[in-house]
Amino acid sequence: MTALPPAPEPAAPLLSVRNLEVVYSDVILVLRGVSLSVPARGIVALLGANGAGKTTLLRAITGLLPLHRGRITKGQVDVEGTAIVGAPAPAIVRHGVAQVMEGRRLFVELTVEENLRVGGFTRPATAASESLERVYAMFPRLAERRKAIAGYLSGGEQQMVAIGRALMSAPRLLLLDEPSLGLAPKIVEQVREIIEQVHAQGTSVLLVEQNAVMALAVAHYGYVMEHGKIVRDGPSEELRADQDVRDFYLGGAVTGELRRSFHDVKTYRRKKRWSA
Amino acid sequence: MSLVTVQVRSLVGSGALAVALAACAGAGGDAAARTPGISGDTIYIGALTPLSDAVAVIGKPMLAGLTAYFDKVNAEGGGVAGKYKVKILAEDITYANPSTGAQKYQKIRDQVALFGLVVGTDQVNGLLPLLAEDTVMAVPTTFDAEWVRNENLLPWGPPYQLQAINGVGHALTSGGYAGKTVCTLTLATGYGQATVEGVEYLAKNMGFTVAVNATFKQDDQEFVAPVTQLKNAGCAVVMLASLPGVTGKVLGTAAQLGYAPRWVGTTPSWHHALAASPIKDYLVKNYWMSGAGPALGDTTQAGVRTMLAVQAKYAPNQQPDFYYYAGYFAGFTVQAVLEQAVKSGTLTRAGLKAASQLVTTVPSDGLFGEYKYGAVSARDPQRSATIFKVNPAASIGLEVVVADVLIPAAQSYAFSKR
Amino acid sequence: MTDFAQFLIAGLSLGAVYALICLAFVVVYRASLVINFSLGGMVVLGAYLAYQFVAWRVPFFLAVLLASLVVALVGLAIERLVLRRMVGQPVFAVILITLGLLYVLEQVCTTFWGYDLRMLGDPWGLRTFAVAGVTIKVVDLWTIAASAVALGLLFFVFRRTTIGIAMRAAASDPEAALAHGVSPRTIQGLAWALAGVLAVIAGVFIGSGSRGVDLSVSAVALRAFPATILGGLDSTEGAVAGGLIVGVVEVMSAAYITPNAPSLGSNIHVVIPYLLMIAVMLVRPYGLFGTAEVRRA
Amino acid sequence: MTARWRNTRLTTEYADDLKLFRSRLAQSGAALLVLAWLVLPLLLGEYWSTILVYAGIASIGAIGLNLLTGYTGQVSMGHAVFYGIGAYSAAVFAGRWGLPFPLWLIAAAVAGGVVGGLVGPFALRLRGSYLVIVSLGLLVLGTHVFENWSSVTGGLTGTTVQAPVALGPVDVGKLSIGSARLSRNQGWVYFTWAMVAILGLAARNIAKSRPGRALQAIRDRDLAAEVIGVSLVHYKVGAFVVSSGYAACAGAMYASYARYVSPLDFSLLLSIQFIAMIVVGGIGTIHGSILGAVLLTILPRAIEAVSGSLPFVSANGTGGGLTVQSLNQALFGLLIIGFLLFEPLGLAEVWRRLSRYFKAWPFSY
Amino acid sequence: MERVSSAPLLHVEHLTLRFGGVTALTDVSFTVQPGELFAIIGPNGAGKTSIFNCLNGVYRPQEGSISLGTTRITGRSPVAIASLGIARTFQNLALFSNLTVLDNLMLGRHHRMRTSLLTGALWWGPAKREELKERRHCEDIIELLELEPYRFLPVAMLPYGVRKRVEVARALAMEPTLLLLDEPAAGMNLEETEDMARYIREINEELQVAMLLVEHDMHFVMDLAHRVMAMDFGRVLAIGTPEEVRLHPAVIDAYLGVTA
Repeated sequence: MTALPPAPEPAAPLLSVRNLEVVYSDVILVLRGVSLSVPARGIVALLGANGAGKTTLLRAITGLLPLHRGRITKGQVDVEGTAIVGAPAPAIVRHGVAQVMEGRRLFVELTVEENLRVGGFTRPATAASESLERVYAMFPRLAERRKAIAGYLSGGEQQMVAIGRALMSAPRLLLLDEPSLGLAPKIVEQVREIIEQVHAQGTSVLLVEQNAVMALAVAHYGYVMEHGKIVRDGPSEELRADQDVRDFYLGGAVTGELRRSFHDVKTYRRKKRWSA
Repeated sequence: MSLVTVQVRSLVGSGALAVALAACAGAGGDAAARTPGISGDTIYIGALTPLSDAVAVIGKPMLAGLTAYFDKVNAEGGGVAGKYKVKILAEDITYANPSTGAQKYQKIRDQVALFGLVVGTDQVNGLLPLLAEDTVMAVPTTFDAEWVRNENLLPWGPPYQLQAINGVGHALTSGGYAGKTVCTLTLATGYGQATVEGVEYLAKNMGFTVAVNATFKQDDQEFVAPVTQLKNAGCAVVMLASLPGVTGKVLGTAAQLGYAPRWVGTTPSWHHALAASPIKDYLVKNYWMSGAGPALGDTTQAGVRTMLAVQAKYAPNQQPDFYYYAGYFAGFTVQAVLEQAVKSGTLTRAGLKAASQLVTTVPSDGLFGEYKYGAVSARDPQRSATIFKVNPAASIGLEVVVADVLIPAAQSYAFSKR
Repeated sequence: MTDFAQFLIAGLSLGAVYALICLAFVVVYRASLVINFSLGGMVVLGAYLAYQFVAWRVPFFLAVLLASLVVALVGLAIERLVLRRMVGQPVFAVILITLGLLYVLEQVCTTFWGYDLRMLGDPWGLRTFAVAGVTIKVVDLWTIAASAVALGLLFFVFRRTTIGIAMRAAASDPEAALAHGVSPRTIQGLAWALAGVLAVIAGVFIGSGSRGVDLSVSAVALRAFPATILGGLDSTEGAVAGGLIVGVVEVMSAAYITPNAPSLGSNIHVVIPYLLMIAVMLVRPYGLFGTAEVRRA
Repeated sequence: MTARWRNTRLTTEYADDLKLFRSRLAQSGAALLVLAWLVLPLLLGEYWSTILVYAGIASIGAIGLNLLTGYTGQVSMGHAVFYGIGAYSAAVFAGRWGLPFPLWLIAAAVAGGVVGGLVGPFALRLRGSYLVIVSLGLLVLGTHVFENWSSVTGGLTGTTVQAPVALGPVDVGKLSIGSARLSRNQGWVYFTWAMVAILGLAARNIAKSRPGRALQAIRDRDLAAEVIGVSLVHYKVGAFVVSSGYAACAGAMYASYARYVSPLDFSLLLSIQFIAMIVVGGIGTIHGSILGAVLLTILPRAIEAVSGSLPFVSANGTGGGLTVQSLNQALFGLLIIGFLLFEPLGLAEVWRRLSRYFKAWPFSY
Repeated sequence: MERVSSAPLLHVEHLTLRFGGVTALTDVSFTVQPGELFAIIGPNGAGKTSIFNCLNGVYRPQEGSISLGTTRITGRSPVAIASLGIARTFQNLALFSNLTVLDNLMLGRHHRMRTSLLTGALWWGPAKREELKERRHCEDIIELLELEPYRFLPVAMLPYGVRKRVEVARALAMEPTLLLLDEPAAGMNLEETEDMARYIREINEELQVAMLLVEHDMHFVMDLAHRVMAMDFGRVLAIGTPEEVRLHPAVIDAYLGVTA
């Protein structure tokens, strides 16, 4: 489709998705042959509008599809060379893949520490408590509020709990679904820093975002998904320069060039029998 | 695969049967010429009784008793009136859903001459309009006084009212409880209510007042409150109308609270499993059952020996408990009516009804007292009762204390519509 | 006064049985937001199994343990075969499924054990002792102790152990829990197994002494409903409080209202717990200890 | 995908979309049903006529419950109470006050509706599982009243009911065709199923017009419904009134047919049966309610009919083991489970698939 | 583009809303002129949706008043407010998903219809006539928002973008004087967002429906709105033209971070 060749991977990538097809309720085809890979120690962004299939792809990777009556009909998902298609979600977590779901999805009635402990559910007790200390070291704010009920935290703190909870399983690959959604632009900046920090500690990241500006700023490589297909991919700088990506996702925000105003979208005159 | 075909075929078969029956019914009024339920030398009688719910404890042995009775008649006497073999067409009904009784009645109505067994007060009440409309006779195997004077019913045995009067009356007159306080503890159903009526009648007749009329629900678990109420009221004689599952709970509580009045139970309050329960010693001391029949378990009686022999031969798997006897007893009444009809030469439904008014007394091998049928207005049930006490060694866990008790109040009790 | 104490103990003992049943309701409700109508079937199945093991000359406590094990497995199987497929279905549909299961379980019991009354052969039988003129049944003490232990254990499990916290997490957001490796299936299976164990214990107390086991044992679950709602469907503390309150209220109404106000009709003690429940519902729609569901757009 | 749902027929006016029987298939189906109504009572014997009467009465109750549960999303286990209120109302209005036929039936339905309207507000604040249990409380309370208000209900022993369905010279119990007299059961089949048709049509009309949409809106999203101007109080209570009215009407017909009722008739079992009927038939459809009621009324009887050829099953339990009734009870449970697991939209969905198949016939794809 | 009018359509004064111990709105005041497109921006939890919920009567504010024209609507029920002419869409969509698009729109007409449970049951006559009349009205809206292919489809079967449009259509069917739009462009791609912008402008300009718009897409807001109100922690940070708000220091500090 695109002229851009996929970036060559010297070693086996950490995550490799090949030609993935997913249907819901046995009828609705949502992913139509998606291929994508995340290299070890990389940050990869996946862009796309709502309904493009981004969340479905994450569900397919993490084994959450059956919960939504979805099914992988074709394709491969490998993590470090091990096929994980069809594996139950807990096995995939044990295999080193953790996810921060869209909307954070904290256990709102539970305390911060209880939330974190659930994140370490798949690990032996000693390993889990080590992870807990590491998360507290990374987010001192959470250590202060360990007894607080998660539902009462601020948006930024909640995002910390969500990411910290995912890190409790000591993942090699962290999947982040719309971490900036609903956060003030200011907090989005903090989230970006957290992602870099996670990466610096050796965890690869697959970042799913509608906020293309932020995503392409932090990621090394990016994919663009539309209607269940990857329509563009390439290093972040290349995507930022791509005219289509600019038109559809960046809207000129990156370069500050002139963009068409929503106000000037053409109004089609249609015959009307408007009676109100 | 073969299973499926069998099912389908029999479904088709039953459909064909339904159509055939419909065709007969549709053929017009001449069906009356043929008596339903009698074909050649076979008379079919119906039984409507719970066989698979909580009350199946009562229904199944009753059916077994009735079946065994006629198995014996068919085999040993050549059948009713020496000629007709009797076959029983049993339908399972749900005690808790009275409309099943009416449905099943419609199902076999045209295949039976009469109903030899109908269990459940509500079920029988539900059938009354249908029986009257179709001129069908039925033998109810519960004991409600209201039915004594119903022209379509042939109850047998003492009604609950009389069981209560005789049981409590016996305790007060010759049981050593003269002048003592009397109370009732009954299940909140029509059956419980009938029992209370009996005790209240006795009270009026003998000039005392019933101190407490307590009730409970079938699914109650805790009986400290009603038992304490009885205890505090100083009740020394308590009429108990319950079902087997509850009897243990009530009397167990009483035993634990150290309350030991004279409990007088109705027939359905007893189950032989109680004779092996932790309260058996308490029961031996404090429980009497007031029921029909002079000599249950008394093998010196010829009738009892016959009955046990019949049971051993025709219903070997059936524990001969009180309900089995009840079903067996119903057989006497059914046989008497059929034989009378044969004798009159009117083996039709109208004939059976007429025959039921000609039968005066029913021979019972001396097993239970005389029930006067005859004209509806003059019908009179067996008014006496037999008092039993618990004996874990006896076959049904009961032995006779005194047979054929007849308290004056039981003699004078009038049977009229409530 | 002695009478009052006598009633109180009876009420607490009855309440303790209710509490065990409420706990079983709550455990399943928290794991899957379902009122388990089939619980009555598990209670009666447990009681029959305990009877059966005793009849096979297994020592009583071992028999109860074995029965618990079997019913726990039955619970697990129900979850595996039926409830698991209902994830994401409307609450109403899942409730009905459990209702269907009730019918199946009850008929399984009647097929094996018929309808005759069975005596459980428990060790405490009718034994009692007296304290200050009040008769205390040994079985009451056992019942109260058993529900206290059950509550204590559950409280500990839910607050302190990782699996318990995971159970609460799965109740809060099953998908998020699954995303962290907590399989709601494991949790629900566990909850159903736990409910099975609680049901067996309740069933054994209901059928012990001179009471005997028959199909009517299953009705106790129905009687415990108001207690469950009173306490709040998702609260373990509420289950015990609701159970005890309803137990005491039931016995007290039988003791004081029925004899003194015959015009209210016989057996008002069956109705009063429900009236109490409805009254509480009007003030606190999620029970005394339950969590309110936030009404959101 | 979309073609599956698209309206394939050509319509020229909006009014065409509102017609009762839109396709040729639907029209011939309706004609067949009328024919069956006319002929079946003449072909079936007394027993199956009785079953048809019960099925018809159950259908009316199930339609009522579906309006409340299927359309409005309010699960109620108290339906038996309203059915009972209808039954006792028939006993009082017809039996004691001597009201003539249509009046006692209407009065009974109104009585049920009024009580439903009183109970409805309790349901306003409660949702999901909590409502289920509170409605169970209604059942317990109702049963208590039935058992204890002896002067009206006859108490525990029940009461006989004299409520003949007779209007002028026409008595449903004594119909005749020419010189041939019909049996009471046959007459009742005609009457019951005419009632099912009338009340089913009325329910369908409600469902497809403004109030019906409002009920479904409340079911799907009560808050959004309120925000666009659908009054929750009005319609939730209204749904209770209509649903209870249907139940009471069914109960009154039952009492009139059975001629004797007692509190045992209106137990939890009945409520559960109604719920099972709409689940099996199809939540949120009127014809599904009827299909479910008919299936669940006939199925146990059909199983009895074939029980002779089933292994391990004895007809009357004399041999011990599994009895037909046990099998029926278990099947009743399994049917609920099976439909919810494998066909949650019920028989109505099966029906829809079949009719689509026949619409395309002989070009089935 | 600013509108000058002496009589505001919507008048919100000193609104304060508390849940238990949490204060969701503190002293919020603003006005919306007839025909104006007024936007509210702010991070999640700033109180934007709470304002909507107060406006249509789902929440009852502890203090303050809301007037529509000259009618005070604080404390009135959602149903009463709907019939006064305030319609809304929801952030996460609140369509009746088992009903068809047409039925959803017909529900928008609910408060203008009269058929009751009783007359509905009888059907032939007034109920049927009303049904046909309102159906015609809905068809106009279906045409305006280009929903013709979906008319008889259950909403649950529709793609997300279409559902967003159906929700606007349903709100429009209510013939509102004030339309509350909660994140109409959320989750849509540029093309769909442009479509939505077009519809919003058409509704606003041609039908003269005043609008209150909550949206995160700053471009969308800044391009379309006549005036903007920025909020944080339940308080008003600034009200003014898009340009004024964008450059307001408090807004930059709390929300935008850097100039957008």
